Amino acid sequence: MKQVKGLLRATDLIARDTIQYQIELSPALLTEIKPGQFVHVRIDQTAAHMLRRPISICDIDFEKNLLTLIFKVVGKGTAKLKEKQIETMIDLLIPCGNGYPLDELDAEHVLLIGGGIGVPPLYYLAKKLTEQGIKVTAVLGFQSKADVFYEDAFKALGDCFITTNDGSYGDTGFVTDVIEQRQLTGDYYFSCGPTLMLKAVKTKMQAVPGYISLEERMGCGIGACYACVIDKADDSGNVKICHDGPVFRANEVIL
Amino acid sequence: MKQVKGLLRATDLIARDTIQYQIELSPALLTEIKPGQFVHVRIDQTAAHMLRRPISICDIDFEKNLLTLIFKVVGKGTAKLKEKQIETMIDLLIPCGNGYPLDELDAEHVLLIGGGIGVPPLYYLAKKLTEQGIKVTAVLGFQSKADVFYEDAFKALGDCFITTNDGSYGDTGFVTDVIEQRQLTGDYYFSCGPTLMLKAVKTKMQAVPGYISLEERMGCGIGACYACVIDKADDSGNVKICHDGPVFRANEVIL
Amino acid sequence: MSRLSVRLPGLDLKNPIIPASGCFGFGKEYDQFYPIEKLGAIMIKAATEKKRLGNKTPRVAETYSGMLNAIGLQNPGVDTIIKNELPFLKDKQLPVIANVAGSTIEEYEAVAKALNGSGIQAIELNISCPNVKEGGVQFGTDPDVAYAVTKRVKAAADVPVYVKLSPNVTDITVIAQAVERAGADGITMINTLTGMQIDLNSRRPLLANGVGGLSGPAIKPVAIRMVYQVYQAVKIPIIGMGGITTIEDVIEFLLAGASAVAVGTANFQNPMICSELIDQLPFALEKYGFTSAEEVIGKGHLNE
Amino acid sequence: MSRLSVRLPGLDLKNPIIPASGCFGFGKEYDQFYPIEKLGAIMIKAATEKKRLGNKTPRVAETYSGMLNAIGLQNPGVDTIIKNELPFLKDKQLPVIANVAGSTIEEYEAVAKALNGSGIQAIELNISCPNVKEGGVQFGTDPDVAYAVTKRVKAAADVPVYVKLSPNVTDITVIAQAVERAGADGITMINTLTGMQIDLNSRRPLLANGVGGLSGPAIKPVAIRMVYQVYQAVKIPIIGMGGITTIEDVIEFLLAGASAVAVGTANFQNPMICSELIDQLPFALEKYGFTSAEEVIGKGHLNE
Ligand SMILES: Cc1cc2nc3c(=O)[nH]c(=O)nc-3n(C[C@H](O)[C@H](O)[C@H](O)COP(=O)(O)OP(=O)(O)OC[C@H]3O[C@@H](n4cnc5c(N)ncnc54)[C@H](O)[C@@H]3O)c2cc1C
Ligand SMILES: Cc1cc2nc3c(=O)[nH]c(=O)nc-3n(C[C@H](O)[C@H](O)[C@H](O)COP(=O)(O)OP(=O)(O)OC[C@H]3O[C@@H](n4cnc5c(N)ncnc54)[C@H](O)[C@@H]3O)c2cc1C
Ligand SMILES: Cc1cc2nc3c(=O)[nH]c(=O)nc-3n(C[C@H](O)[C@H](O)[C@H](O)COP(=O)(O)O)c2cc1C
Ligand SMILES: Cc1cc2nc3c(=O)[nH]c(=O)nc-3n(C[C@H](O)[C@H](O)[C@H](O)COP(=O)(O)O)c2cc1C
Ligand code: FES
Ligand code: FES
Repeated sequence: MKQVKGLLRATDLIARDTIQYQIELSPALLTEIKPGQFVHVRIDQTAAHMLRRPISICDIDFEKNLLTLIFKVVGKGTAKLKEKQIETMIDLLIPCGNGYPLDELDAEHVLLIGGGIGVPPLYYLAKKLTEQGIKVTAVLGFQSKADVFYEDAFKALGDCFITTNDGSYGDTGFVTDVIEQRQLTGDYYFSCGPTLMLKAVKTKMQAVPGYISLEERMGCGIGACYACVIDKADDSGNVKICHDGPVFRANEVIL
Repeated sequence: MKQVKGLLRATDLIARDTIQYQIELSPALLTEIKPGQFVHVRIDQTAAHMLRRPISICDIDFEKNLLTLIFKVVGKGTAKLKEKQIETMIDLLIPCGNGYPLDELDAEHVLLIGGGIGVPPLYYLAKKLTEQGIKVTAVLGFQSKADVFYEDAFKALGDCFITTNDGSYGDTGFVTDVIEQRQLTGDYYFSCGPTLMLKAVKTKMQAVPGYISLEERMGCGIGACYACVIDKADDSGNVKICHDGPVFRANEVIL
Repeated sequence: MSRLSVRLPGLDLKNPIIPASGCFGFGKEYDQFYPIEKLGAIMIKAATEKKRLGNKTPRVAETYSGMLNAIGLQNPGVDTIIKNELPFLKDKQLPVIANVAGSTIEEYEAVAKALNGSGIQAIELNISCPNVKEGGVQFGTDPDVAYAVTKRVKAAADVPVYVKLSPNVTDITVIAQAVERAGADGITMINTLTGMQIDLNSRRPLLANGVGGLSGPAIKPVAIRMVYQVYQAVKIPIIGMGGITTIEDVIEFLLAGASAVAVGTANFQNPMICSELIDQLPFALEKYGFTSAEEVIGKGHLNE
Repeated sequence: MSRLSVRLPGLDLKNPIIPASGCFGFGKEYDQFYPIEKLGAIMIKAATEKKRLGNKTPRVAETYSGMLNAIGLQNPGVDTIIKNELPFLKDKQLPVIANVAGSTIEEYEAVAKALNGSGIQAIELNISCPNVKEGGVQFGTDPDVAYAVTKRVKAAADVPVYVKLSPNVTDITVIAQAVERAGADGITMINTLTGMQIDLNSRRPLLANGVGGLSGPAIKPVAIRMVYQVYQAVKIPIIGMGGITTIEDVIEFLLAGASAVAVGTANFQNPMICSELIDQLPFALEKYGFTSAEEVIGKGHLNE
């Protein structure tokens, strides 16, 4: 883990309230990163915001040395990040957390299940999986048509089904409805999204080994402050999402 | 008094840590302004800085509808103002305070005595006085050569003597030394600068009627909070610098 | 009743937004920016029996997301206020909450009596000013003293009495319950937290008074906590304040249990703030699923 | 002695910069960013007798220039800390100040005893944690209870005992004097101010625990005021904290009377902060006209 400043090379609105950052970083740093890890972003150089914001690694472009982040403007911090102009420096702790266990994986086909701002980390994962020759099918849920992003990007890597809560685009309903109706499965599933979605996914996919990526309000982001814990399923205590996660085996923690 | 947002058209470093702002405002507003008045500037749109900063009116360009402010970077607020880029909006309360009493003035020659960041308000005053056909002589004191600004501008309007504390430019010593050595005087004097300087000027110039412009830490800037008072010389209480000043008759207040 | 109106003892407010005492003078200065009759009410600057000149300067300092002040209750004295300041507010038909201060119980009583018949709607009994050497905060930190001064002022006044509490106490509910027992009609809270800034160059406290009162967004979490606790401890209504700058802050105070709110420091940053909050309130109510301001009050509590 | 070093009971510090308890774990995580042996000392996360899992989440929230936390003293228990965490710090030769917490006087005593012979340099007796239902802050708000627990822990401990004071009191000097009488070797202050944030969507307190502790720059003026007051009220040294983010803040605390400082929340914003402050300190001393850190201590007081 390092604290670095990267140059913001591009900032684009790619869907409703959804910003894509492309940040230039050193190649040495980028090669260390695993899908599922996140960065802890400083909002600005003043004392107005004392907490960083955790944002998932969405993609890495090794040719241009660019890190892609995608975030939704939901509160004061992300609103400030939205205002940043290109060519400013972005202060990151990177890489945070553990990432998805790609090496141990014995799979031919995996199912990626993402909801809203849970979609970004699945993209770099999908890329890495397909590089390893593993087939990916993505089921991505959004609120509404205006919120959809990265459909084409996922489609370039495998099957991709979009669903919206209000039916304004793709299928209608939750990701679990799509899985049900389309009878989707895989050797593993990887899921990231709101807790309610993860719960539904976990129940639905009981038969399949899966990994989920969790969110919690964070302080340090590096395992020092005990802000971001979640109870373990085996009753032996809790683990830190920032340090022991954010990726966990679906049956490892109590949602 | 109004709260307005003006467009920052130019921001220039004109001396050490000394920034000149040129802000575009409506002509109707600009014509209301009298020399000696000030603006109360909001630092930014966040809650980080709850207090505005008082800055004197330095000049007005009625052709381009520009207001000139000159400020020195001395703390957190002015440091943030320094970072502002052109084309951003600057939030001002304008005009604040009373200004110099030009109409009542029965004079042929006045002496302007300024120290450091007390120099800016004297410039617009000098312009207005010369417009009225009154001769002006300016004595301007700075710390050091690097701090000097607006020498040529004052010279274009009348005599102008620069002095620096360290003698690196112009005369050496305080403004009162220059007045002494050069035997300067006038029908009136107008002075603005650090309190210590004003005290020395007041003593030195006892024989001449004078006006001084004062500084104090401010809250509201409009007379509502009682932050910025100064005791009256006649023992009858205190007056508010933001509302009853910042310009006072030299013998009206106790420095 | 309209969507924005709230009703408290002596105060039928068309909306729950009030400028806080000491941050709005007697209204005239802010009337340059918008017609102040738009406000729910006005809390005027503290009045003492006689004219007071306050502390030496500097009296204010900026802090992170806040400010310190040690004005020291400067005011022209209650009689002059009644004569020179109240007529303007009466013309505006703006409900007036008169902030009453003093160094002794007798002075508090005298100010309250002087205000009888003056046409104000309520008294805000300031037992929490940290910026005067005697009086002020010491009345607000001891429940027995708070009880005594409330009781006396309540007996003397011809309008409802709201007691303004100090946050500089171990348990604010004890003080709140004491003033409720003494007959207070309501509570206003919080006054400033006592703080200090030291100037690195002079190596001395920056404010001439040494300590000052901390206000602004920095203290909002403390204010919300205290309003929440006092709401559960007493039955009389609360006017909440401390760091309000946005309409979300207003809703947060109402959820915590305030029946109306006061806005102080934010007026210095943005003189239009109270007006803007009043304009934004209907939209915020809708956004957060409420049909009226009254409905929000206390809804942040688990049992409501 | 070097220009930066300061000397307190049990603590010969090469510089006065210490990470605050609970904001720096047991040091390992921050050792990724810089060699933590550079620090004056480390205040480790609170230890209780047995392992504690702490409160439900969410446990933190951001506020204007600050944050709220309600971790609830999660820690693996004092024995595990001694076994798993102290060896790393011993290898680094970094002075350790062990934060001791508990729900009963007996628990405080047991933790202090367990630490005997563990190689730590001092105990920081945490009688001021607002985030646990029992214990914590209640020990820090009553001078008699503060006296009693300090006395017991002082008798049990084999290293100097610093007592960590709560700012949530009417008069902090009373508590400071009580713990001084009980034999405390020093005082650390301030812990967090109790605060709350209410979520507008859920209409409930945002932290699962309801209230939390407010820290960060927002509280600095309160911390400076209290250090200043306590410095005048006791003779034992003070380690000051509350909102430090810049080297000017460090100097300000020393001027107010602190002999060393701790940095908490700022580590989350900038993990390098303590290291940067240590690097900046010599230049700041020079800039403000001091030749050593020791020389600054208490110089903000009128009589010094
Ligand atoms: C490991 C991880 C990865 C994430 N990846 C992404 C991503 O790729 N894209 C994206 O849009 N969002 C992501 N999030 C959520 C994102 O961190 C929050 O939306 C963001 O912090 C909100 O900040 P704010 O200042 O706008 O909101 P505010 O509500 O103003 O924030 C206040 C505080 O609450 C915290 N907070 C608020 N919502 C969340 C949340 N959902 N999760 C964690 N902390 C929260 C903030 O960090 C901040 O400390 C991720 C969260 C985690 C834990
Ligand atoms: C009527 C008036 C006119 C002024 N005109 C000018 C001008 O034309 N050019 C210029 O450079 N400066 C001028 N000043 C001084 C200027 O206001 C301060 O230098 C500035 O506020 C410092 O802000 P800061 O945030 O950089 O300093 P900080 O020390 O960080 O400010 C903290 C607080 O102290 C106040 N403060 C600090 N120094 C002063 C001061 N000298 N006077 C008043 N308040 C202060 C700030 O306003 C702020 O509230 C004027 C002051 C007054 C009262
Ligand atoms: C400059 C200033 C002057 C104040 N004067 C008074 C006063 O006279 N009487 C009083 O009860 N409170 C006074 N207060 C306290 C405010 O009314 C209010 O309780 C406090 O500032 C918290 O609200 P805020 O954070 O919105 O400012 C004053 C506050 C400030 C900043
Ligand atoms: C997340 C967090 C956890 C904390 N845990 C402890 C603790 O275990 N023991 C303790 O005495 N203080 C604890 N504190 C208080 C800090 O040590 C410090 O006293 C306080 O935060 C003020 O300093 P700051 O403003 O620099 O953070 C904690 C603070 C935070 C923010
Ligand atoms: S955020 Fe500090 S331990 Fe996870
Ligand atoms: S700054 Fe408020 S009265 Fe002058």
